[in-house]
Amino acid sequence: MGWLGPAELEALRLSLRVSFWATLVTLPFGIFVAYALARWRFPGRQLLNGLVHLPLILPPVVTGYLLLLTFGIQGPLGKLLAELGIVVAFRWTGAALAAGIMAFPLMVRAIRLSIEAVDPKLEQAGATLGASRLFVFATVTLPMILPGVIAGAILAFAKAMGEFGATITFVSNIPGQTQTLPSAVYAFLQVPGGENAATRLVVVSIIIAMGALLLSEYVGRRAAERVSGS
Amino acid sequence: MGWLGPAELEALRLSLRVSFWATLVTLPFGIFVAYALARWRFPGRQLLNGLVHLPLILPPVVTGYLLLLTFGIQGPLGKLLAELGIVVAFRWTGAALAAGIMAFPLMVRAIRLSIEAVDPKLEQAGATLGASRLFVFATVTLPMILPGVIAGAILAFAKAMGEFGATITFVSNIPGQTQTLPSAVYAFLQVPGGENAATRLVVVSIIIAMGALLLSEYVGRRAAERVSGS
Amino acid sequence: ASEVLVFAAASLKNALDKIGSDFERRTGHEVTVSYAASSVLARQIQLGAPADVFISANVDWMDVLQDQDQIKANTRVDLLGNRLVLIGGPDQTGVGEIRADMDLSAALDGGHLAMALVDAVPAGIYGKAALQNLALWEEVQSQIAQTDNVRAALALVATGAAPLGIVYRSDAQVEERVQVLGTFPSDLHLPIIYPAAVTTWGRPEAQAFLTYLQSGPAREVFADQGFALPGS
Amino acid sequence: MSLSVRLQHELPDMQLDLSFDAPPGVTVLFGRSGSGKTTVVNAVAGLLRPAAGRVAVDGWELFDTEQGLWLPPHRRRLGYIFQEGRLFPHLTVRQNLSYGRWFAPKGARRENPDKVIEMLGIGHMLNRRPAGLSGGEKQRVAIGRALLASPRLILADEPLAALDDARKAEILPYFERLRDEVSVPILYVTHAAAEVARLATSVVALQDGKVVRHGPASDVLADPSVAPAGVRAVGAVLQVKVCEHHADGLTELDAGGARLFLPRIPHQIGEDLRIRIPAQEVILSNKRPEGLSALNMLEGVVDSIRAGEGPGAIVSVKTPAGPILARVTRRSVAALGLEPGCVCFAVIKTVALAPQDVGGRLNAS
Amino acid sequence: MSLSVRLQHELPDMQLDLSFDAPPGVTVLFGRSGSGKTTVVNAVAGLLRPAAGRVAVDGWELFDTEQGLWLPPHRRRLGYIFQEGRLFPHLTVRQNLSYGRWFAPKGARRENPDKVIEMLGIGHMLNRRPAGLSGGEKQRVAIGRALLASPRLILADEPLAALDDARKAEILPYFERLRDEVSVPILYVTHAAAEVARLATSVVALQDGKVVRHGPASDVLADPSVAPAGVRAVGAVLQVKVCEHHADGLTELDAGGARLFLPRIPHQIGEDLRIRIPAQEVILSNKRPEGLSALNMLEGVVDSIRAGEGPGAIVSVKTPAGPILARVTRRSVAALGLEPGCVCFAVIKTVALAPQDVGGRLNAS
Ligand SMILES: Nc1ncnc2c1ncn2[C@@H]1O[C@H](COP(=O)(O)OP(=O)(O)OP(=O)(O)O)[C@@H](O)[C@H]1O
Ligand SMILES: Nc1ncnc2c1ncn2[C@@H]1O[C@H](COP(=O)(O)OP(=O)(O)OP(=O)(O)O)[C@@H](O)[C@H]1O
Ligand SMILES: [Mg+2]
Ligand SMILES: [Mg+2]
Repeated sequence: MGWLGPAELEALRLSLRVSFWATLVTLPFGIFVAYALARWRFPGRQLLNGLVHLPLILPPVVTGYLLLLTFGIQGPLGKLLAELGIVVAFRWTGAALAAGIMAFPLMVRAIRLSIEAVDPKLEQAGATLGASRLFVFATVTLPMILPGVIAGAILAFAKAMGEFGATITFVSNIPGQTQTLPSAVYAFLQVPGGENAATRLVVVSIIIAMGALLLSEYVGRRAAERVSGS
Repeated sequence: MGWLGPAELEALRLSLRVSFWATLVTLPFGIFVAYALARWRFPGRQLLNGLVHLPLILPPVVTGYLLLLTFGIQGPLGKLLAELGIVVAFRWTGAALAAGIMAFPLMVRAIRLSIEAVDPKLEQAGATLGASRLFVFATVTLPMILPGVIAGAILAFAKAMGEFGATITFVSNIPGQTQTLPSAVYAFLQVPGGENAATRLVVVSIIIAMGALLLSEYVGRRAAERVSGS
Repeated sequence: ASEVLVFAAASLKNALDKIGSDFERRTGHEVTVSYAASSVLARQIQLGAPADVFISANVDWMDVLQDQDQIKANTRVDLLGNRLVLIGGPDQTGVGEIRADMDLSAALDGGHLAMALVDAVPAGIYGKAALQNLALWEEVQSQIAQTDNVRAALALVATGAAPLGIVYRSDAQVEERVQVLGTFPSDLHLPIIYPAAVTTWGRPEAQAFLTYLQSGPAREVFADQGFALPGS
Repeated sequence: MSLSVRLQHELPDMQLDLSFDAPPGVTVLFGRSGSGKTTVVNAVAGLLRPAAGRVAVDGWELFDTEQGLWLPPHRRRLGYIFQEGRLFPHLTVRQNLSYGRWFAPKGARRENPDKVIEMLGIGHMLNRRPAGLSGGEKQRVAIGRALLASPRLILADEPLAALDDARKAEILPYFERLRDEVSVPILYVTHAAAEVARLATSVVALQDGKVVRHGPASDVLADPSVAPAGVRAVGAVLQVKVCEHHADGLTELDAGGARLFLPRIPHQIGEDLRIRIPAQEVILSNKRPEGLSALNMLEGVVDSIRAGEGPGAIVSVKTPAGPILARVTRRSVAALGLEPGCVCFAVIKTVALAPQDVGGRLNAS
Repeated sequence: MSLSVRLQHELPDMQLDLSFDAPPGVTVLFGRSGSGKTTVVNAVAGLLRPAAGRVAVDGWELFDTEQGLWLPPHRRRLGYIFQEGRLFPHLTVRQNLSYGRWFAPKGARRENPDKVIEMLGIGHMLNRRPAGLSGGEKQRVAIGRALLASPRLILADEPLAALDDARKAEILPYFERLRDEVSVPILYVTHAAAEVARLATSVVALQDGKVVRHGPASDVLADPSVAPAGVRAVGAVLQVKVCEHHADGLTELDAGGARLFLPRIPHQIGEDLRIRIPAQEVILSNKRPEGLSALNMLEGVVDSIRAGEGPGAIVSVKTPAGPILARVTRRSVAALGLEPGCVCFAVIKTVALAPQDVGGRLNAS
């Protein structure tokens, strides 16, 4: 990638890191929320469902602004996190938070659909054999939804790689800290003649996202074959 | 909605129209592509898969720009469509095209996951009873994936309602023509004192999207109950 | 009566909405304005958008269109100007005119300076030039938080995420949670100019609108919104 | 030949390599679990594409790898009753039943749906969905769905395994009717000796993907070494005619001049029937027995004595009614001094001739 | 009482309302398809929450709606063999088998996995996944999985229906062993008379969600009106002891002083056994028969004669071996002049005493 400048390489590295952690950290929550939505009936279920989908529906800028209000230095959750020693404002962690939240609905949907496709009769069979709910989940449900989880995770990763509006509004665009690939692309597109540089970066993101996608197809197919019996 | 001005009401109406048609027109393609990806093995399958996902990965501005290049007045496909009497550039049809393309990956994924959950053995049973592939699809596969199709369609609708970046880049922000709700929100957010108006519009979009979501949950659950036997 | 389609930088929305309806009342011509980033609108015009009038937030994109003969060069005017201001939270103290001896780092106190993208968005480009000319750039460079537009930078200061920010005066004056701490001398950066022109395919009424924009009632509205008026 | 099958296919654990030509009627595929029965049926149905082979029904080719001919499953006009039901979960029972009828060609023979529904005892659940049915109920609906598709070939993979005896006894005659009256060829997988005895025109015994024995049901059933359910299923099959229904609940049959009694059967006087006499139900005597409760006694001449590996022997006795097989101990053979040429009496309990061993006309063999 | 069940529950088509207390051993649930058998088993397993009821195993309560007690399924220590297998598709056969063992408490009795695997004949498929197994193979793995979970209660819903006769004969003794040696209570659903006869300690006959008959297997089997498979399954159950294995392949049994011969069985000399003598295999004679191939003859006194609706009658004969039931025609009853108090001879063919009618020790009844 000799044709990428150091700043661009830095943005690429940062985007990868941000997307990776955004995906990894949200994954357990994604699985939990998807499971709750798919299998439990509780008051507020529809509310939770709506909340999860909010970032999909809102213009990203609005999401970013809301993040700023709640997770910013003065925001209630921001203060709380700061007391725990976690600063997200203007850090790559904040970029990851924004990317994770924006990607969350996609992840949850993919996982939820695959949970709904698991026959509860198999989970019942696990229970009769002595496995507690948690164990049934870990040994029956989770392995069976693995293709969906992988698909959801990679989808979230791809989305995180492309996230721009919420990220720049929430944590700005500090080179080396929060300047992700899409922010760089955006900046290039603002000035006349920036198309070439923008194209280079877009090509890089496409390659990465397609690679992730291919990987997810492959891993997902392998997992599906394992499930349905090779 | 007395508290929405006529311009805002217009944006709302337009957004609904754009999202509705974007969803309706892409749905058959979405089902077809999802089926092809889920059940057929053909050369170029991964390419198609990548292509479908592109709008999810690219920053929306880039997608919008690419649309402008291909479907614009001077773009190759734009010229072709114009000869057929379909003008999309700077029309609400273009906004629908942008929204449809942005929402397409979400729709395809949801439908594809539900197709993959259908046991091919049931399709085989249909075939032995004399139903051709198409008929098996219409009478066995389609009814069984209905929850997924509904989920995918509503998700696409919600996404279309929230789409901004690609739309404004492709068809600009012309009131009554291409100014959708999110574009209006954007415009309000750009000027001093526009926050209140923006908030009103955001609340309206949230209500609509949540309503759609609830509807999809309900319809999807009804359909799922029909499938699994009430 | 006919229509005029105006492509205008988004920061002009408040003023143009008002001026547009005044114009409609007076002439019966219908004015429709599409607000977006100047770069977006310029590209759309390049690719044949049916705009009659283009009002850009910077001269670069207008130059590009002029080079490509997409605007009628003889209609081009420098419609508006603006001033760059330093803003801060309500507890900060004002400094008046900003000078080279200002201790910006101390005022930041380790926090960030919110600006629009310093290499891409006009407000950021102007701000960077001003800081460079004041020799403050090196000192605060690493503390700059850039956003994709001025309003987002304003939001960073308004929500307390950043103690200070550099925005247009027209933006700063309505946000209650911030105060203008000082104004940058306008000779520290290229002049802030909002050029306007009729597109090559612009309808005849476009010129009428452009003329109206430069008339007294219109200038009043712009001034109300905090814009500077060239030649005054 | 009504059904001609030749198949070669590689399975992970074994090599499928078989061919058989079956006469019209019911061809029973028999073999241990995992011997490849379902695989054969799937290949006939077109759900599995074998490496090489050819299948034809009444001369109509379903596929032939040499010619490159391959009819897709939906063009084969099958009624496949799957081992696991495979009902459409989103359709009601009624819709499941009528699914195949949409596709049946205009002129095709049609079963009367009401009759099938009544026979299967599913009339009260027509508006329910499969998820709410019990295991046996599901299988009954699956049978009905296949029968109502107006198939030219019925594939039945252990169709009755999930059903209770009473229901089995009700449904078996239906398969017989398909075989005898409508002459739809049937490829039938089962483990149950009674079903083999009653339905099979010919039996194909599979083992590890190969045919180990193939022949008319009466031959295979008379051979202890290959009889599907082992030696206990060996029996003779006689051709009889209904003579009279007695007031005390017995039916009298004419078997080549000899008389046989059995509990009342629903067949008309004068009707021709096949009746299976299980070898182990027959007692031999070297003098005319007296004072016995058994009503059926056939005098005959010992034809052959086949001693097996166990303690038993199969004695074949020529009687006016036809050859009768008796399974007795070798000890008794010695005690009674039985040897080919001896005159002896075959004693058959009336009640041992169960209705499930009585079938319609004997078509083949 | 080892298993105590009381259930009330509303189903769409019927009302489940039953209660029974079963002695230790195997309780067979019998009833027509759709009579509610699986529903009862599911309620015992905790997969269905009945409107009201109580279930206790060996005094240990699984649930009691009155007390508000409800153990979740995984705390019930069950081995549930489902009617439809329900193997975990993502696990290999080996992993499926060992699934339940993870959760068995330390001290629990453990089956020897190798032995179970061998008995089920699934050793060669341990590394395969369920999708690649035939119907019978799947069911065998499902049986193994349940047995290896060290359950305190085994629930078996038609576990052998998909298996061939030979495999059935191999697996049945295993359930017997669980009943006799390990004394795990078993709730067993089946349609097969042979399985009922061989395994059942007590039989619960269901109809439309109600118990229509409940009693020790030997009682229920002796009663033609409720015998699970109808009149053909009626039989007497005798307590015998193995005396000698003869060189000609016969085993001699002592039945209360009388001698019985049957084809060699694998039991030790001196072992106590239960043996079922199907009523329809017994011929009666009013004088000592001579020259017959049947080796078993028991002299006795007619105790009672029950004429049914059909042409047959069940004659109960008191013999030194115990009461013997014979199913003969009413015509024969008249011809032989049988009436209570008459001396008569019961003739039983040696080969009619099939190994599947011979079981382990008779615990209850
Ligand atoms: N989930 C359900 N929803 C509605 N009805 C049900 C459901 N499960 C079972 N039933 C009905 O309850 C009755 C009893 O069903 P159950 O499965 O207990 O029968 P069964 O005795 O096990 O039959 P089989 O021998 O055919 O398996 C049947 O009429 C069935 O249709
Ligand atoms: N999809 C598959 N993948 C791999 N192996 C398979 C597959 N289907 C069947 N087999 C194997 O092929 C062999 C034959 O299977 P088949 O289903 O034809 O047996 P079957 O005779 O029908 O047995 P059953 O009576 O138990 O149903 C078995 O050993 C089985 O394990
Ligand atoms: Mg099979
Ligand atoms: Mg059942």
